[in-house]
Order: sequence, then C-alpha cells, then structure tokens
Amino acid sequence: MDIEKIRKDFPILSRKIKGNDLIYFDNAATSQTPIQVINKISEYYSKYNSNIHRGVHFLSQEATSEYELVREKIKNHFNIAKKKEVIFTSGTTHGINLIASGYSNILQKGDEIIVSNLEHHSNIVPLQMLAEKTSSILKVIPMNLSGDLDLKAYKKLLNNKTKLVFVNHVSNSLGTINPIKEIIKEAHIHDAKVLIDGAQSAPHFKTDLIDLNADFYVTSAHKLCGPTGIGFLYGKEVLLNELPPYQGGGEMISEVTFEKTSYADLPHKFEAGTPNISGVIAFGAALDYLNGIGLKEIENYENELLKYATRKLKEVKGLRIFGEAKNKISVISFNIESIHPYDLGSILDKMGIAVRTGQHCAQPVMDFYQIPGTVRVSFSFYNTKKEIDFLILAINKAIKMLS
Amino acid sequence: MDIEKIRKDFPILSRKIKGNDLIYFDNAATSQTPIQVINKISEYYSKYNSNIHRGVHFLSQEATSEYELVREKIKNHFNIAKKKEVIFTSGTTHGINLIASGYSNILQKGDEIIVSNLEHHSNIVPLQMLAEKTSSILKVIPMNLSGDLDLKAYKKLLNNKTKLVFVNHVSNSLGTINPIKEIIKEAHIHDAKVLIDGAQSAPHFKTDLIDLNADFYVTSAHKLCGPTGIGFLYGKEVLLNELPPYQGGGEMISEVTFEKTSYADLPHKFEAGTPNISGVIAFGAALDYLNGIGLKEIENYENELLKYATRKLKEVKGLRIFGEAKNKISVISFNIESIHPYDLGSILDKMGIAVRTGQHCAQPVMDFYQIPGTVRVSFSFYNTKKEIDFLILAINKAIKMLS
Amino acid sequence: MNSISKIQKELVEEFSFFEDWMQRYEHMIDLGKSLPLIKEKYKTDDNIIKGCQSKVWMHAELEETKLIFTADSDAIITKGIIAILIRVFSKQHPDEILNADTKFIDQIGLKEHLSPTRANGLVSMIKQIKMYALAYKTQIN
Amino acid sequence: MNSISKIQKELVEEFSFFEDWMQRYEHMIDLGKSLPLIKEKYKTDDNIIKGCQSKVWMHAELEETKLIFTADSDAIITKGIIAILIRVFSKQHPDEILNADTKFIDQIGLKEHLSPTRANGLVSMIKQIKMYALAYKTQIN
Ligand SMILES: Cc1ncc(COP(=O)(O)O)c(C=O)c1O
Ligand SMILES: Cc1ncc(COP(=O)(O)O)c(C=O)c1O
Repeated sequence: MDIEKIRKDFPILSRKIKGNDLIYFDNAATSQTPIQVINKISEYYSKYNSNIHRGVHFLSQEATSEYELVREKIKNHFNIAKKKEVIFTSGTTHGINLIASGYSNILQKGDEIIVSNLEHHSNIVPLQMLAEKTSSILKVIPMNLSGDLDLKAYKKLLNNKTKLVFVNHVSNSLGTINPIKEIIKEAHIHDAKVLIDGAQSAPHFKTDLIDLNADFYVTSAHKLCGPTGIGFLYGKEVLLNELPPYQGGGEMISEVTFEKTSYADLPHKFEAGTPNISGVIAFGAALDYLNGIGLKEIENYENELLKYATRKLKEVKGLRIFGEAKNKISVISFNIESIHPYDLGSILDKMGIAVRTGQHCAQPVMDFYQIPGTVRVSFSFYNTKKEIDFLILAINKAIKMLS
Repeated sequence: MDIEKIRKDFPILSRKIKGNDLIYFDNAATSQTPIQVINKISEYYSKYNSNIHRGVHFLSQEATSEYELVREKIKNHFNIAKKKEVIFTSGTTHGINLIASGYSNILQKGDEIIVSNLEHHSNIVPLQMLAEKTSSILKVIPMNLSGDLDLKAYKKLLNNKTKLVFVNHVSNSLGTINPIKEIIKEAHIHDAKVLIDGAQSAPHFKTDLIDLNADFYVTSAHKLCGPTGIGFLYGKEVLLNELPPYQGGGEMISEVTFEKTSYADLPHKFEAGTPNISGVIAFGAALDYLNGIGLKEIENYENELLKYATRKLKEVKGLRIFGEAKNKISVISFNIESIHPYDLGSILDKMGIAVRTGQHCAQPVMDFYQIPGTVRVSFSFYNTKKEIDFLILAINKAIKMLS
Repeated sequence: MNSISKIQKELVEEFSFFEDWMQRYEHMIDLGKSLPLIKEKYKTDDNIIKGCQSKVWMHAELEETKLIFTADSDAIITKGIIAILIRVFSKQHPDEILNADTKFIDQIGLKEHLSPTRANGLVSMIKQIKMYALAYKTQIN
Repeated sequence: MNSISKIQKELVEEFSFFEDWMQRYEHMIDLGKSLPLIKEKYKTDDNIIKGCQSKVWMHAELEETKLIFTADSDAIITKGIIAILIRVFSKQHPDEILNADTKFIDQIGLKEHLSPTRANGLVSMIKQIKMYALAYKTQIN
C-alpha cells in the first residue's frame, strides 16, 4: 500500500486549516472521498443523468444499467445470495427504521427484542418506537469495562419470546468488534431474526453475509468513501417478502387503482420514489476504489495505526482509553484527567486536527462509564503514523493550556 | 434570457446519441444539472466533506453552516415563515410518506381523506396505506376530459369528517395547474389540513407558501436542476409538532436512555441519521442558479415553448393531446391514432429525442381516458423551438415507419 | 446443424444486410406484420407476458411432436420481436427448444437496440417459450 | 459611554493585543479561572443552560438595583466565555443589560473562533442573562 499515492486521491487532505495541514481523525463520523468517486458523480450529471427504470430513452437506459450494476457490485462485495435482496436506502438509519417499522405489524404483545448497550442511537430509538407500538419488551445485552458485550448474559436474555436481535458489528463509540457470528447463531436457535448494523465495520474489513448468516444488514456509503444520502439494506428474500412496504410511491407498485393497489416485487417494493441515483452510482465507484486497494490491506494497515496510536496515547499522562476490547477497529475513545473532552477537541481543532467529542450518539455507553463524553480519534487507511505523532504533540500542548 | 448561454451551463446537452444531438424532453421525470451545481458537489467533497451538527472541528462547522444556509435559502425561495419548518427529506415521496404515516396516529375510524384523480402514485399509495391502517375513507376529486379537476365535486366531498386533502400543484401526466389556493381555502373551512405536492410546480413558477396557506408542502431537488436523493418538506410548526417522529436515530433525539428517550425540536426531530449533506448543499446551488435566471423569465419562456409545441403537434395527423387545461405547464401528453406510445417513444429515442412513454406513475389518469399510456414531452427553460421542430419531423418519420 | 440453429443463422445474416438501426427496426416491424396471430379466444389475461410496457399474448399448441406458437401485441415493435422468436422456435420439437441457445439475439444486435424494459420483455418471452416446451415435452413422452 | 459599553471596549482592546487564536484562547482560559463561581446549592438542573456539549449553570440575584451573576461550567473554555459575559453584564442595572448590544463578541472574534455548538451556547447564555434582567426589572419597579 502506497500511502503517499493514496493520499493524493483525496483532494481534501491537502487542505490547510488556519495554516496547519488538515489531519482528519473523524473517519468514524464520515470518511473522506477520493477523486475517483467525485469524478463519477460529475460524470453522471454531465453524461447520463436521468430518471431510471421506466424510461424508453437512451439516457434512462444508461442510468438504469449503471444503477443496477451497483446492486450487483454490492451483492458481490458483501457476498449476498441474490441481487434482489439488496435494497437501496438513504443510509443505515433509514435501513434500521425500515425493518423496525416493518415488524410493527408482526410483533405481538409480550414479544421480546434484544439490543446491546453498545449501540448507536440509530439502532436504539427505532426499537424503542417498535416496542412501544407493539407492547413488546426491549432487553439490553450488558457490556463490561473493557467495552466487550457480555455474551453469557446475552444467552440468558434469549428465549422463545425473542423475535428480534439488533446489534452493531462494530461499536462506533469504542471500536469494539462484536462476535456477531456467535450472536446470530445463538439467536437462530430461538428462531429470532438478527439485524446487523454494519455502519462501522464495512469500511474496515470484509463482510461475508452468507457466512455470517445475518437476516438483515445495513450500512451507509458515506463511511465507505462514498457519498452522503445513500446506503443499503440486505435482507433474506423470505423475510423481506413477509414485511409490508415501508413507503408508498412510484416504482414500488405494480398496479394502482383507487380500489386496490398491488405492490411490485423485491427490490422495488422497498424503493419508493426516485432514488438517489447519483448516490448509488458513486457508491459503486467507492466500492471499486476500496477493492482496488484491497480490504485486507486496509485492515492490516489500520490495525498498525491502531496499535501505534494506542501505545503513544497511553504514554500521555492522565489519559484513559475507553474500550480496550481485544478485537477492535481503529477507533480510540479517551479522556484526560480533569480536562473536558470538548475543551481538548476545541484546542486540537485549532491545530488542524479533526476529532470528535461528546457522546458519539451512544449515550448508554457514556452512562455506563459515567462520563459526559470522550474525545474520539478514528483512523482510516489514508492516515499516517506521522499524523499520530503530531496528535500526541498537540495533545500535550493542549494539556498545558487547559490545566 | 440568453438560451444559448444557458445551454452551455448544461454539459449533458452537448451529448450525441447515436450521431444525433441529444434532445431532452423528459424534464418532468428529472431535470438536467447545470455545471454550477455539479461543481458545488465536487467542491463539497474536495473541501469540507464532514458530518454535521455535532462536530467541534472546522470542517464540520463549515459543512454545518453551508447545510443550514440552504434551509434559509429554501425558506426565502418558497416564502416560509420559519426556518425550522423546513425539513430535509430524500424527495417528494419521502415527504408525503412522512406526513401520511404521521397521521396514522391521529386519524380515527371513519375520518375522511381527499385525494385527486390527477395524482402521481406517490401521492396516492401512502394515503391508501394510511386509510387502511386507520380505517379512514379515501375519496377522490374527479377530473374532466380537459384534464381539470371538478371543483364543484370537490366541495361536495368536503365535510366535517374530512381531515386531510392531498393534491398536487401540477399534474405530472397532463401538466394541469390545479387551483390549489381555492382548494386549500375550502378545506380550511372544514378544518382539514392540506398537503401540496409541488414536485411538478416548483421547477416552473414561483411558489409562495405563506400566501397559499398550505399546511404541508413537498418537492424534490432533482426536478429543480438539483441532485437526486434530496427534497424538502414544509409543514406549519404547530402541525409538525403534533406529529410523532418518523424515523428514530442520531440527530433527532435530545436524550437517550433505555428507559426513556426524548426527541429533539424541529427540524431535527424529523431528520434522523446522517442526512444527504452534499445533496442539500447542491440543492442550494440549484436554487441560486434558477434565481439567477429568474423564475418569472423561466415561466414566460416555457409558456412560449408550450404554446408553440401544442400548435405544431396539433398539425400532426391523428395526434390527440390529453390534458388541455387552460392553466398548464410545459408538459404535453399525447397519442397518435393506432400507434402504441411505446413504439413511438422507441423510434424517437433512436433519433436522439428523450421522451417518456407509459402511465407516468399516474394510472388513474390513464384509466380515466381508457388508454394504456401516452407519449409525454416536457420542456424546460433550456429547450428550444428548434428542438421542437425536430421533434415534429421525427414524429412524422416515425409515423411512416410504424403504420 | 439442426433446424433451430439454421433459422437463427439465417436471421443473423438477414439482419446483417442493414446498415443502420433504422433499417433494422423497419425490417423488424415488417416481420411483425407476418406474425402468426393468436386466436382471439386465447387473448386472455392468463396468456399475457409481463415485463413489457406493451402487452404480449402468447399461445402454444402441439401438432404431433412439434409446438406451434401464435401471439400478438398491442405494440408493433414488440410484434416484430415476438415474430422473430416464433420464426425460430415455432414448429420445433420441445426438446430442441429446450436445448437451443439464444446467442443469435446478441448477434442480431437486438438487445443493444432495445430499451431495457423491452429487453426484459424479450427475456420473459423466451422464458415463456421454454416453459411451454417443458410442459408439452411431458405430454409427448 | 455607559459602564457596559466601557467594559466591552476594554475587552475588545484586551483581546486585540493577542496575535493568534492560541493566545486568545489562553487568555480566555485565564479569565475563566477568575469566574465568580455559582454556589453549589444553585447548581441545579433548573439552572443549566442548554445548547452546549458542556454544562453551564448560571444564577442571578439582585443587589439593590444591580444584578449579580455567578456561574460555572464543567469545561474550562466555556468558563472563559461565561466569565467574559459576566464581566460585561454583572453588577449592571437590568435596563442597561436589556439595552446592551453584543457587537463586542464579533469584535473580539469570539464567534468565528468558537464551534457553532459553542457559539449557540454563547447565544443561549446571553439570552439567559437578558431573561434574568427582564425578570428582575419588574422586581425593581
Ligand atoms: C407530481 C409528482 N409527485 C410526486 C413525484 C415523486 O417524486 P420523487 O420521485 O422525486 O419522490 C413526482 C415525480 O415523479 C411527481 O411528478
Ligand atoms: C454504528 C452506527 N450505526 C448507525 C449509524 C448511523 O448511520 P447514518 O447516520 O449514516 O444513518 C452510525 C453512524 O454514525 C454508526 O456509527
């Protein structure tokens, strides 16, 4: 992996922030976009922008086939059985809501839903809404100090009332890689269906959905070097067929009269309205880009960054890392004794370093540690050890200012 | 208006299709994108791509303020009272579903919803779903042969059980401009709330939401020279506050614990998850572009194209226009005796002319005329009379081939 | 070379005479005019093939060991397409229909000249033809 | 020139000495250390000002005709911001507080150096100060 060459693909990385080089360590919030993806968007709007699927004309045909090609790419990349099991969404949050809302017609009073303590709000709130609507019960897999889920406790939560389990593959606040294969297997013993939130895992290592045997899977392109406003939902065909459509509109119907409307087949049933066509096409370019580098290469390099940064950060006096799971991705949440994360983040920003501070949309994790929030640095394959060294310098400078 | 100069802003217009210049007459499906909008997208991803609202760092601040600036632009462009009444959606379909779904907790058995016969499927199916869920009754404003709504019949449909009226400002299949100000006024007498589907009107003339006194309004950027995957919903503050959130996730909460979650205020309550940030920002650029030309100028010029094309088309033997309302925009739906619209569309396509054929997601309109579909040409301000002349030539050639 | 391959070869040659798509379309439309029409009584909803903006009705019946196809469409280009298929597959033995490949479609350049909706329709028609072959095959045996 | 404007002018001058944001931040942090602290008993949820990632508690009480503000925050930069505001608005008559403009904030360059969340927080703090002024104004009259 030639990092210097890779960095040149990302125009934003040459930005200066108040005289300093931009150091972008907020990759868990959104990834940066290579020129190949930006160019694909321009190409779309300059050459074959058109509404898809229903058009007889040339542009519409080109746009449709580019769009459908991406469905195929996603199928291959994530090892999905059938193309029609890939539903385009506007992102992870949309995908989770689509499934949660679909089960509001299926779940019965007293049924149980399991979620983990490590989730992003997007994987909590829709389930709270579902539980309220159906009078089902939301149960929480507890976590421990290292940031791992308590699998023993999970197994005890499962029973024949458990209908759904929603868990993220990787925690966005701590970086923990959850043992989802085992989680799925256990759930299936009780015939519960499992949704995996892949927002934080898809960017960092290869996901094989057939091997995992997940029932549903969601992720967002904007964390995968792709554009905003697009993601996809995978669902097993039989399960998706059981769910009612989420939104009504064009594209998702086969016949409309005021007396009776019949719905189209998968995937269209869940893709109402004009989709984010340029987003889908650019998402395809992003996958091509990542595969051009190689997800294994990315994983190895990011692991190296994680190890290096962890070691360096631990040398900083008073610094405590939250989340030290054995299996984790290149996300480090930390605080420094008696310094508010927001203060530290502000000073780092002034030195050109973009980090995130606060609760990271994961208030239950913060509540668990009884902290108001953390500073989170998250690395991507275009980051370098040199940038990490500068981070350490900057942190030490900030500590001086803030004490 | 300098059309030649304007045409140069649209890279796609210089495309050749099988040796012919592209003539794009499918503007009602999606509009083309000026270079100013394309460049704005590239700029976003090259300079300040970042997740918004929660970030301490510079990029996030820039992205957030550009994003929020567009809310302001929309507020001004559509004359909306308050910024927080502007909710970003993924498009018209999403906006309609959000409102329809919100009323599923409010409508009671026996309540009535009115829709028109002239609607796009996106403004029918969500209401059918709502009616089914709430056991309310869906009533239809009939249309007449000219493609106008029957307002007398509408008034008779209204009563004190009417809770919602969903009507488009302009029909996408026929081009009819509906008298929505009157429709809204009548509905308000019965305290019914009105949603206006502005997908086809916003591109063609100025909309003043305070003057119209609409309760809800939706439209899509992709028909307004903007990108795909983004639109907005306007709703009166008091009404939006009464509706439950549509999707759960990040951004739309103020506090999350497993026991109790509280929702954020408008507009965030309805904007769960990472939004289509680049889409929003490019939408802003599109509005700037249109305002740079002037909506009044656009309206006048398009009216000229409409008149010219209508006259020329009527000279074609056997051609029948569907929808000849006095007030209409530059959309013409037609058929030629004993020629299937799909055949005609295919031949036109081969000559580089992009038109749409079929039902235009408005099956009830086709059912009304008892036809399988039409050929629809729809003009935008970058089209020319010369292109219309070529269309007429091409139609005559196609008729020879197909008879 | 069996009969199906021969007809396919003929068709490919026939179409290769034309220099542009316009002429090819005209030829296809001409072929459509000689389509062996389905009897009105078979024009039922059951016999409609989905996947087209236009409607296609198709019917098959056995004459000794050969399948005879008749069809119709409300669109003339679609009629041309189905006429081409019927020329290839009608009056053939179900086994031969089942074994036949459909490379000739690409060779004619049909797919690249059809809209995807129509190309889908074409695929549906071939599927339907093979389904009939499968169904009648058992009747013969 | 009334007392509020004078203090504002002083502050603007004070900050103009510093050449870069780093020094300005350091100065702000220093000011934060001299913030008149709110009494623990007033550190209730009622007195929290929303709109910040960090928490801000503020309390006001009347001493004759002047309002006295005390405050605290869990973040040190936020303490600096509120210290600046208190220096301007504390020990002033409610009327003067209500009439005061807040241009000095832009003149110091505070807003452009703060994150929008913090800038929002700043706006909320000023709002809160003016609310207190409004509430106590009626007590005086
Ligand atoms: C009148 C009308 N309503 C709704 C829609 C749906 O818009 P979108 O597909 O952008 O959600 C359209 C566009 O096709 C339309 O023309
Ligand atoms: C684990 C996890 N789940 C869900 C989300 C929500 O993704 P989006 O905002 O793209 O819908 C995120 C991203 O912030 C995340 O990290």
